Amino acid sequence: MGVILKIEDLYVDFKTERGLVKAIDGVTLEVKEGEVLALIGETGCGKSTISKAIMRLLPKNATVRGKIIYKGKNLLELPESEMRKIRGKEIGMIFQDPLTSLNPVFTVSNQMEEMFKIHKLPTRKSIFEEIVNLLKIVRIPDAESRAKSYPFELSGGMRQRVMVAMMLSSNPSLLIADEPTTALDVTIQAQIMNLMLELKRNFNTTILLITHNPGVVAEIADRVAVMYAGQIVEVAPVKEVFDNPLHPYTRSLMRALPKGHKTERELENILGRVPNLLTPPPGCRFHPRCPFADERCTGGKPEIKEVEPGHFVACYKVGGTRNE
Amino acid sequence: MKKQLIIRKFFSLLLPIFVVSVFSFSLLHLIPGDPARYILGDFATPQQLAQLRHQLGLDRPLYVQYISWMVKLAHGDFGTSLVANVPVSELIKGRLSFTLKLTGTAWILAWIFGISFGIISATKKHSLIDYGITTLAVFFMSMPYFWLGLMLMLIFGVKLGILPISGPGTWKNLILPAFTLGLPQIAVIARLTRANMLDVLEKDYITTAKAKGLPDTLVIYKHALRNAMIPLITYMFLQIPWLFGGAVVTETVFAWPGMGSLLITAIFQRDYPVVQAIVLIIGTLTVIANFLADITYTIIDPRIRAMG
Amino acid sequence: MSSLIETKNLKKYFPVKSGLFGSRNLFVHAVDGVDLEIKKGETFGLAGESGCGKSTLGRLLLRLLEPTQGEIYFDGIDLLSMDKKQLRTLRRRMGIVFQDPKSSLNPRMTIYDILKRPLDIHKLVKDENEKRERIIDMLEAVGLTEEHLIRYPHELSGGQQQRVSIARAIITHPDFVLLDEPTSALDISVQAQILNLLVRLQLELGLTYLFISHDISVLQYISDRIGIMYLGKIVEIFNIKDFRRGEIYHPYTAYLLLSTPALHPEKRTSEQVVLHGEVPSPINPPSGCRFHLRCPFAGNECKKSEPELVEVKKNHYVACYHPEQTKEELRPLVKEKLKMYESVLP
Amino acid sequence: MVESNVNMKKVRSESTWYLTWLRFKRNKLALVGLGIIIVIVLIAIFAPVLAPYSPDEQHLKDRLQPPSSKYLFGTDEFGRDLFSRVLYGSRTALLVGIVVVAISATIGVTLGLISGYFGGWVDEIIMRTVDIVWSFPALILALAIVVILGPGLINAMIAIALVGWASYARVVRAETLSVKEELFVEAARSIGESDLRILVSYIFPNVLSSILVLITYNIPSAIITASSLSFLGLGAQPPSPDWGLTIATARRYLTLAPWYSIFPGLAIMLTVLGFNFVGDGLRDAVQPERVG
Repeated sequence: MGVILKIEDLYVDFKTERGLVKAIDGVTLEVKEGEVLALIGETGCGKSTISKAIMRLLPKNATVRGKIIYKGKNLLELPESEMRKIRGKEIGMIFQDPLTSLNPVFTVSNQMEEMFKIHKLPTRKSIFEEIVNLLKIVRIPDAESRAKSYPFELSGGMRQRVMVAMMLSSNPSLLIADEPTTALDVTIQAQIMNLMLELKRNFNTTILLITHNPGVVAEIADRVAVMYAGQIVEVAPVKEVFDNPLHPYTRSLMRALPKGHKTERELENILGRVPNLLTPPPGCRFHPRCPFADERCTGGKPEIKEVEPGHFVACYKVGGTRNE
Repeated sequence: MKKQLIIRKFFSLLLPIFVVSVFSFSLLHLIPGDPARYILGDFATPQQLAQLRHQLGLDRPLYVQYISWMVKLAHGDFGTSLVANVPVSELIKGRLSFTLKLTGTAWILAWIFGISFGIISATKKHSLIDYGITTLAVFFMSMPYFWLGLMLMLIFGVKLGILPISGPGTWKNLILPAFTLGLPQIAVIARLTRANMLDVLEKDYITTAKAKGLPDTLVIYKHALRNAMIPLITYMFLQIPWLFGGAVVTETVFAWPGMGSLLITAIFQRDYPVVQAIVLIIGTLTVIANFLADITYTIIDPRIRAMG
Repeated sequence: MSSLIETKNLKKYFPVKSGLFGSRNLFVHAVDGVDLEIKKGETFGLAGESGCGKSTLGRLLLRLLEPTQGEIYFDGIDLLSMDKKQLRTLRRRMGIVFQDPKSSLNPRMTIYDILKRPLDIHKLVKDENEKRERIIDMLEAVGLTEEHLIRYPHELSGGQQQRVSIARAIITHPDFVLLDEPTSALDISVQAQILNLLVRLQLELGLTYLFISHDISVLQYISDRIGIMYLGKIVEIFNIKDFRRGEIYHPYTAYLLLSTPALHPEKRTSEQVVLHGEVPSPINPPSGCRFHLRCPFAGNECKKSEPELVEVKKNHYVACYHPEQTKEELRPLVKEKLKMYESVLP
Repeated sequence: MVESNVNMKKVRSESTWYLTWLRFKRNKLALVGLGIIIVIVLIAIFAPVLAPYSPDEQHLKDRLQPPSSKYLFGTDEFGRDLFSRVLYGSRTALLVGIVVVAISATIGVTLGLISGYFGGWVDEIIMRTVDIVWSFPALILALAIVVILGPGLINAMIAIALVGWASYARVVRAETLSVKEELFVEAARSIGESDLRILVSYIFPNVLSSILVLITYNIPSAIITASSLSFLGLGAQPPSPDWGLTIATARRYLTLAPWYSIFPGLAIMLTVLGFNFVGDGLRDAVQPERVG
């Protein structure tokens, strides 16, 4: 499998009223062709910032350093006009809140039509028929009349299907799904996740899934990258992350899942709280909450290293130094 | 848009119009003491007083007076001016076109310049042009019409001598009053447009539009502007009665023979039928503007349209 | 165990307003005939998807909303017969914790003032120093410190705000606490802290919980009994042991569990068992069994009449005409899925 | 676990008001506006000390003199010192602002809170009235009320206040409706708070910031309307040094003595500008999510 997207040493800072927020701190990550890579982390860890950085949709107060290489091109160096041809056409994106991510004053078909016109997509029949066809692919019942609806006339699940259909129209190589099911009920969530797996199977779409929910990761991810406070701490195949997490943070997270019953076990408590990224801790950003931390962890940021085949960890306490 | 909704809204018109009519009607009766004596002064004879009372219908019960007043109104009879001794409707007819010319021009100026400046300001957020427009806007909003009018007069009439400074006449006479009335409104609309645009540009669906690869022009002029305009449409109508308010002062400053200057003259001459009529007209206009704002808002926003 | 809360045929309809003169006699059937019993000292879990009426039901139990019809008994007291003043006095014995920690706390009050109000209203402590001590004790009990007393809510993290909410709910030593999705807005690690805290407080103070959640995984951890709601009705009530064994009789319960994201990649939801369609509108609920439009087992009788909630085995209630079919066709899948809660810890 | 000094103890707790002030402070125009207001308040208080002449003192030899070192802003047709008169005029302007705000805010806030919190037919009646009063052109409504009450500054102020309450009622009602939906209000009921207490301690403090913003916008608009009434001859009466009234007279000498119109007008504009700048700053500071 080839690498479709490679993020190298990415830094993102936000200038805010209170100072510089060091949101992304040297992230390196590969997305392989045809896989579902899940980027998981808690609120404010920077996972959505990465997705917006890839699309170059960060607000103006952000400064970005590093490389984002998509099919050999560094997206961060492309002129805006070239970047526009990548957005929507090469890389599609769907968002958390299907309620607000569609324009309320235009019909579904009007909003989908734009994709065909802007990217000059080939149509076998009329654009409208292509749209109806796409809506059918994402299993929207009564597609003709739904195409003429306004977003508020659709349920949350239907809106998210519309978003998927819209991004599907250009058959993108990479789909970034930013918390696509967080706002949905579990039965609808299951439907949307199945839809995404179908896309992957039928169109060979690569999916970068951004989520805070380990359950969603377990459902559809092939590989997982775990983020904490702007750094990637562990990358591994999905089964490894659940059965053999090597980073102390990942392990605590897995032990915090509500498995078992209260009468059988207490859930894992990660002490303290997520650091303030205005003044992040030096070195490994997890060290203030880590039960294994020592002086080395405060000194310098641990490199991310392959400790087992396909299993990468950024921690001084595992892999090469495991014997300590 | 459902018919029932329009009908229901139409009925919601009647109540405020009733309130407005009662208010204008009672103008005469709320004056402390005897309105007839108030109008004629201390040296009026009892006969004169009785005659005026009869002429105004003051010798009948209030509700009868109100009903007969309304019946006359329905026939286009606004009563007779106490000073000019001609029907009020004729007096107003001569003045109305001047006021409409003035407010209409100001309204058009306000929207053309207001929206344009607002969009420029929003798209060039935090640039020099943006700061220029927003600061200037606050300045114009901080000037009373009468002083702004005088200053324009002073600059363009007296110092530069390129525009006539008062009275009716050619279209040139309209320029200064129209700008006096229009400039603060341009400022208000520019600020509203800017604020709405900035609000909308933060929305998720704008990010979606950008993520689809749409060029900025399409994102701004299609996706953002359409949404930003929705609250502004309401203002388009609400602003009309406010322009009539501003016209009162502007007309007085420029000796523009409209309804506003008529109102002021009538107040000083205690010509109550005229005052009543003008307050009633502007009140009704306010209610209608409110109604139209409501209806357009309902038509333009698909979400509300469907709720019906 | 005796019951702390009991309801009979509880209903709440919200009028749908539209336009100016807007009563068109349309109602949202938020809660539509619920008989429920919560026993002293237990944690009753209430599950369901958004709009099923679970939050409305919770608020009805505390009479924060006035029911359209039905009866509510709190520790034997007829709650609906109480006047405003009596009700306010009774509020000492009940607490509530909401989903959104930020919105639950008055942004203009310090934590000290927030916690002091319940004590003042119910005149529990007279002496100011004693009051302060009780508040500090309470803060420490929920894992905060004296240092937080002078803080404003926005200075705390979501998890800390939720701890303050919990402290406010239990500072009057109530009997009953309504937990309305208390961890849904929190990250997994914070959720774990809050769940541990709630379990500990219940043991120490002998509290009774109604824990409302859309997340079966959380409920299966914390509840002693679980009720499943669908479109304003409770469709199944069972104890956690039955659930553990996979003894589920209502198809909706089974599908809810099967749709729940797996907590382990080997227990992924199979595509065949995804529940199709969406929840119908509560303004015009379907006739007969409300689930019949989405139910694979629905027959004619399901369309015609609504099944009653009946006891299929001891302490296990189901409102379904086809409990045996669920048992035969879905139970193997359910049992397989349930293993995700048992996986060995890493 | 390694000790780290990342989460250092903050010394003071930050109330939402304090945060609002921090955000307000960053807005330079707002600070300029605040400066202007402070200067004008000081001028109004210390007018007798600052003014070189009494405002009514006539220098009949020096009629309609242009600005000079003797008469900073020149003189009027009675030879009165315009500089002194403009200084004294600030008193009328501020008085108008304070009186109008006191009356309209009291009426409007009370009605808005009641309307929003209790709803029902009370709400319906109040809001229908508000709709009409609010959209009626303020000056014309004030004119009509002055017709009833008779001309004069006090009556003008009452008239403006009777017009101005509607915007408070509108905003406070809308805010009350949204604050009422916040969970902390439900939480307050769940611990047994009474309706009155909820209104006073939970809703009002959270609506207060919007009221403050309204007040800072209401003062300048009241000043403008009052000066317009005075300009039309229906507000302050001679020999008051009111700015609007002064301009009404000055208008006759526009070509002859332009300074006579310019300075009182500048005084109005600066005062109004000051409040508008503060209003904008305050609005952005209390609703940080809407900063443009």
